[in-house]
Amino acid sequence: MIFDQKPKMLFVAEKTVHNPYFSTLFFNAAIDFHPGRFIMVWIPGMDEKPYTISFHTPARFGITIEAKGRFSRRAAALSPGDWVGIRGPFGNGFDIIPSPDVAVVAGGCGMAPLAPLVERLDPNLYFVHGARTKDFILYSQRFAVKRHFTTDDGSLEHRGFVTDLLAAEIRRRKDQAQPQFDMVYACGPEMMMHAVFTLCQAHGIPCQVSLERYMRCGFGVCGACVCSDRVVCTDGPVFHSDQLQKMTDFNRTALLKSGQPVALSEYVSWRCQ
Amino acid sequence: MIFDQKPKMLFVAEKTVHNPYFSTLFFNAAIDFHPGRFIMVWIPGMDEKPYTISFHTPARFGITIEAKGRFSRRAAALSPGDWVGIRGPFGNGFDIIPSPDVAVVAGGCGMAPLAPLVERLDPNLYFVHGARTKDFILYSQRFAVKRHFTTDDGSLEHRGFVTDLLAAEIRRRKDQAQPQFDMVYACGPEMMMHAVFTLCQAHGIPCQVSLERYMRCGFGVCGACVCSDRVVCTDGPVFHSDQLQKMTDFNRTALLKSGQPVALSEYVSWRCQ
Amino acid sequence: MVTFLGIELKTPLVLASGILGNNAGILSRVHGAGCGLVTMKSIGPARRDGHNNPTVIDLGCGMINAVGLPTPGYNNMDAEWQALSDRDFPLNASIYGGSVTEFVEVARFVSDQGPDCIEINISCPNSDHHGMLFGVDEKAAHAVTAAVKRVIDVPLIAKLTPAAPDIGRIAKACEDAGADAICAINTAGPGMVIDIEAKMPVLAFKKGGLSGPMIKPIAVRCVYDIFRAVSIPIIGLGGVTTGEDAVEMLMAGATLVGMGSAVRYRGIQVFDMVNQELNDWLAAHHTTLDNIIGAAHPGDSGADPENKKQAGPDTIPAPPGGTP
Amino acid sequence: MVTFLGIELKTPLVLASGILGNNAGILSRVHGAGCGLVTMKSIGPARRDGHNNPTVIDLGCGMINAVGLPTPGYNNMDAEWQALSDRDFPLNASIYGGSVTEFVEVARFVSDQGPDCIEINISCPNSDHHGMLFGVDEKAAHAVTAAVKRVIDVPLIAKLTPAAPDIGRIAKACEDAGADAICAINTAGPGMVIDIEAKMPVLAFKKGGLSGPMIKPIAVRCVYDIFRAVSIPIIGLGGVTTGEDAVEMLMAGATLVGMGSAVRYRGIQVFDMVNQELNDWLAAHHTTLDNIIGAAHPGDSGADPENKKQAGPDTIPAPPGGTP
Ligand SMILES: Cc1cc2nc3c(=O)[nH]c(=O)nc-3n(C[C@H](O)[C@H](O)[C@H](O)COP(=O)(O)OP(=O)(O)OC[C@H]3O[C@@H](n4cnc5c(N)ncnc54)[C@H](O)[C@@H]3O)c2cc1C
Ligand SMILES: Cc1cc2nc3c(=O)[nH]c(=O)nc-3n(C[C@H](O)[C@H](O)[C@H](O)COP(=O)(O)OP(=O)(O)OC[C@H]3O[C@@H](n4cnc5c(N)ncnc54)[C@H](O)[C@@H]3O)c2cc1C
Ligand SMILES: Cc1cc2nc3c(=O)[nH]c(=O)nc-3n(C[C@H](O)[C@H](O)[C@H](O)COP(=O)(O)O)c2cc1C
Ligand SMILES: Cc1cc2nc3c(=O)[nH]c(=O)nc-3n(C[C@H](O)[C@H](O)[C@H](O)COP(=O)(O)O)c2cc1C
Ligand code: FES
Ligand code: FES
Repeated sequence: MIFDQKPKMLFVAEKTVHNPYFSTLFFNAAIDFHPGRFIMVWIPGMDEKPYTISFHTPARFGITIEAKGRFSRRAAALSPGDWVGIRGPFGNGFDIIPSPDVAVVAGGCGMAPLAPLVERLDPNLYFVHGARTKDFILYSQRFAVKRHFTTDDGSLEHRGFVTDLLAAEIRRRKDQAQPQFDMVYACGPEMMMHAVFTLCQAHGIPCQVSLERYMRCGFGVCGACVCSDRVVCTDGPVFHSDQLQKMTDFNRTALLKSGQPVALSEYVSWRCQ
Repeated sequence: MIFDQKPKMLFVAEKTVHNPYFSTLFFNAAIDFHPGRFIMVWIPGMDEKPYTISFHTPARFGITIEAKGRFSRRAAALSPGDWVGIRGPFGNGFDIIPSPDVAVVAGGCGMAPLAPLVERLDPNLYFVHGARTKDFILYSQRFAVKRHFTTDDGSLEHRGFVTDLLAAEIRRRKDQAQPQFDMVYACGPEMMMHAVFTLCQAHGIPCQVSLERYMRCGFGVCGACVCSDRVVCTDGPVFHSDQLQKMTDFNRTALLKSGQPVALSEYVSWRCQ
Repeated sequence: MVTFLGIELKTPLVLASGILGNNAGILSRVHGAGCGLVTMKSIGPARRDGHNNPTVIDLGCGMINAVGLPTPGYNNMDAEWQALSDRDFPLNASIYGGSVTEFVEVARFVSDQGPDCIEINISCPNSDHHGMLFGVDEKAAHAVTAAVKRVIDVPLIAKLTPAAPDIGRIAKACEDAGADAICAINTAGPGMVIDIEAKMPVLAFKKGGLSGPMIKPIAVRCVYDIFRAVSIPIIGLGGVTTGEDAVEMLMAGATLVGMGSAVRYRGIQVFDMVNQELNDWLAAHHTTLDNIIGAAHPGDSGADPENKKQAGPDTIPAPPGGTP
Repeated sequence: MVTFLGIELKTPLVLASGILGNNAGILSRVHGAGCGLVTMKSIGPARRDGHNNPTVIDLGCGMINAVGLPTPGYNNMDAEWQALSDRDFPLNASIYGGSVTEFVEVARFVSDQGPDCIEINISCPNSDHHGMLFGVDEKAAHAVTAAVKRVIDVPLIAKLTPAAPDIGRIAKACEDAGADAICAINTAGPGMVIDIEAKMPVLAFKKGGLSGPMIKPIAVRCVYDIFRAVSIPIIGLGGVTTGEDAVEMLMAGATLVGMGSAVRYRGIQVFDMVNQELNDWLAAHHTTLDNIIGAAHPGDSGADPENKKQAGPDTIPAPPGGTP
């Protein structure tokens, strides 16, 4: 069992290289899991960063890393037998609504926290996944449920945004007088999540999104991760639309490592494109 | 529930003045009791000393104090409503042998730890209580079982030592081919306990006695209470004859507050005369 | 309601600097959760990222941190100052510098932003004196306090480190230099935690300051010493997580009680909880906050007892029958 | 078997001074329970009762004590010296004094009693210097070490206090003055625990030193600093209770590992237990004690790496499959 106190060193038990951009590292240890929760991953001598738990069984869990920056490239290059320090899990995770009328909207590696959620939701959910190109699609074999794809370049299924498909499906349900979504779950670039949020708000549909901010402690003390009056590591990372509504920093402001608040665009795309 | 960490302030719930020498203070609190265990009693601004638990029910316990020195006079003078700090319980306590063939030998206020023991032993036990005079007899109404008295001045029953009666009873059992004692329990002045120990050894009877040494921590760290290689607060205060046999300091040496080892006679009679 | 340096506070509780206080929104929320005075994360002279992670690690009975004083820099937070100017809660602005000149520069600017008081974090290394902490040296503590006092319009709180060989003397030096209150303590130690599998200190900065329950005895001792050395009020801080801990701090001599790490153990609502527990305790003991301040001191304690509200030996009746 | 200052020890574990070590019987028993080197309770120049109780209080994650250096006085323990002269275990005699003269007086006598080594407890107040601890001042630490070294025939260990502003420099001063080893740390703090019902500090002496698990991060940091400052071996002490704690101390730079408060938490048998756990860990990691000493230090660490046995970066293989 790993804990949210000092890191526990675990070796990479297995590694799946999904494609040149995404890899999953597996660890053989029990962890108190709920979809959406995350761990802090320490590469001794380098740094420590938060990663969502993207796979979970009683004695094993995995994290999926998009190799993009200094740390994530090094993490993604780890091999079975290599050691990292892990503490966690942290955060709240998603509220699971037992209804067939839910949607899951994943952008890029925003798929990571959503994948174990999908596995716990009703199999009749509506599931969209957006990616830059078909090469960025994660977990192509993972799900028993149908997944709709959108790509920036049209290399797989719909060319355009995830919100295009979500909006169409919401409209279809309305038009055909079918039950509307009870909940929409989204993770991906904050701009995308904001678009999902705005769309849902317009139709009176509740949604939950998983936010990202620079993190230090992971347990609600240091304040590095604040977003308006919310503490992303403990109040989140998953937020309901009724909270998002009051969070003026959502899709607008984030703190740099120095604590300086900057426009989200300047804060850049940390995890997902 | 009181604990062996920092003192818990409790008020004296009730007080029994047995006679000018002995008083019992009762406290309404649960404590993890076994006959022979003791607590540390703190009078804020004054000092803290060990006292045996002499009465116990699930929500109440009592200590019996012989008013003799600065601290014990002050403690014995406390009234219901007065506050003291208590931590504990500490120590091992007596091994209870479920046999009618056991003896209990109390000297003076050595009765305190033995009284709750007697209440848990077979009612057919052999029970001797020695005191200076009949005025020093403790708990005159307490026991359903027969108690034999010895007094220094003959003011009650036998004039002489507890060991006189114990020796006679051991001899009687031998002579009449009755079962010999399976265990002798003793508490009182160390010289008396040593006499009991010697007598028992001579007849091959095991015994248990409760020792007293100057104490600080109560939990086996400070070393104030060592007696040969035994730590009285944690290995004891109750010791079996097979251990006593190896403890050359028994009835010979004790450490003063300074840690200086002195002859037991110099160490004086702390608790019992 | 408590009045502290002329500021009306709804509770005697203070948010410690460096805990959450990174934006106006969270400061307001902490105030809403029962905290009388909220303190901003210490603001320095120029943008600084602080150390790489790991920077904050929980150890069970407390935590260790080496965040490394990250700061946007005082002149790089216009939007924040703007947001705070509309606030409806009392604000304590914590500042630091590496030299007296830097302290003065930051203090002057920050004072103009209208906080209710300014706290100088003199637990940081003093570049004028070979990196020794300002807070371990009486002369340095006096110099920085006096210099800052000269350029600000709001009350000044000096925040001390338990690393001082005699914290009472440091406090006295600050008082003499014009400090209006003392805040004690900053983190203790420093300490180090080595991961034996990684064969490496866990914190990227290797060493870090200790906070939380395990430092409470050190904090209580410091507050006790300071109370005897000065007559200005004290914010007692370090390891407090319950109402009983708050009572202990008050009895040691604190006028207000700060909390930081407690947020880890009981959430942001710890302020409401501790406030409730404190009030319950006071009610059960038929006493008041003012009456217990410094109550653990024998006889005449502080340097100037007239200036302090202190319990006489008989003002606290015996505790109620609840406990035994 | 470990060799330390020429003394053969059956395990690398040391009994801390002031823990149990009040007579030959218990010292022998602790040795029998797996302790390589047993230390006597610090012996002073003249009989001293120490403070009234409460003197030692457990706080859950450690303890606080103000025993007050009770001692029979070195020349008042003939029977004890007699009993110890027949011993079959290595003995460390801890001594203290209030001045250099007193230290020398005690040391000279104690050295004649034939301990295997002498530890000077320089964490006590120095009457020559206004009560400041010997151990916080480089000059005082040097003076007392040099003076004691001159009058004793056995190796000299200097025991340091974490209250030193820069413990590495104190250690270096002791090394320069002839100390053969360093022991670190004495208790941390001081701290204070107030009972809020009694409105009083719990310890009769009010303040006390902290020991046990909660001070381990401070002890590890001190040992780490000392390892970089000196080339004599270090007894690492403070908060160790498990084999993993011992490994942490060794990696910080300790050659031997001391335990005191651990006896409270796991009994006298803690020495055998920790020794077993340490050996199991070493075996599982296919390494040796010598290889892990100082292993947490990057590259070239100590002042004189030649004199130290230190793990190269590759000597410790990845931990075994047990953990994950
Ligand atoms: C709750 C949570 C869960 C996460 N889960 C995952 C996950 O499952 N998979 C995953 O791949 N990632 C995840 N991340 C993101 C992850 O923690 C890293 O941020 C990511 O891997 C990039 O790190 P890096 O060091 O490689 O990139 P960096 O080198 O740090 O840079 C990546 C981008 O972020 C920018 N950046 C870096 N540091 C800062 C800074 N201090 N301030 C502003 N911008 C900065 C860079 O400019 C760059 O564009 C998660 C983050 C959070 C908060
Ligand atoms: C495990 C244990 C259980 C106990 N249970 C009880 C109990 O149930 N009831 C009870 O009445 N007592 C009990 N005692 C004894 C009790 O702790 C006190 O020692 C006793 O009450 C006397 O304390 P005092 O301060 O009143 O006496 P003191 O004023 O301390 O003196 C009593 C006698 O002890 C001598 N003395 C005092 N201090 C020292 C010292 N440092 N070194 C040597 N001699 C000294 C004095 O000279 C005097 O003759 C127990 C002790 C132990 C260790
Ligand atoms: C993560 C963290 C960051 C901190 N940052 C600061 C800071 O910037 N300025 C400061 O004066 N104190 C800082 N401190 C110290 C706290 O304000 C406080 O003095 C200390 O943590 C003791 O209080 P506590 O035990 O209630 O946490 C920080 C503490 C922690 C745990
Ligand atoms: C009750 C007690 C008494 C102590 N007495 C002494 C002493 O006489 N001399 C000394 O050098 N250290 C003394 N110490 C300090 C210990 O030797 C040790 O340095 C400290 O407790 C830290 O180790 P630990 O955490 O393993 O207990 C004492 C500690 C305790 C708890
Ligand atoms: S990461 Fe520290 S509060 Fe969220
Ligand atoms: S009283 Fe401390 S060891 Fe027994």
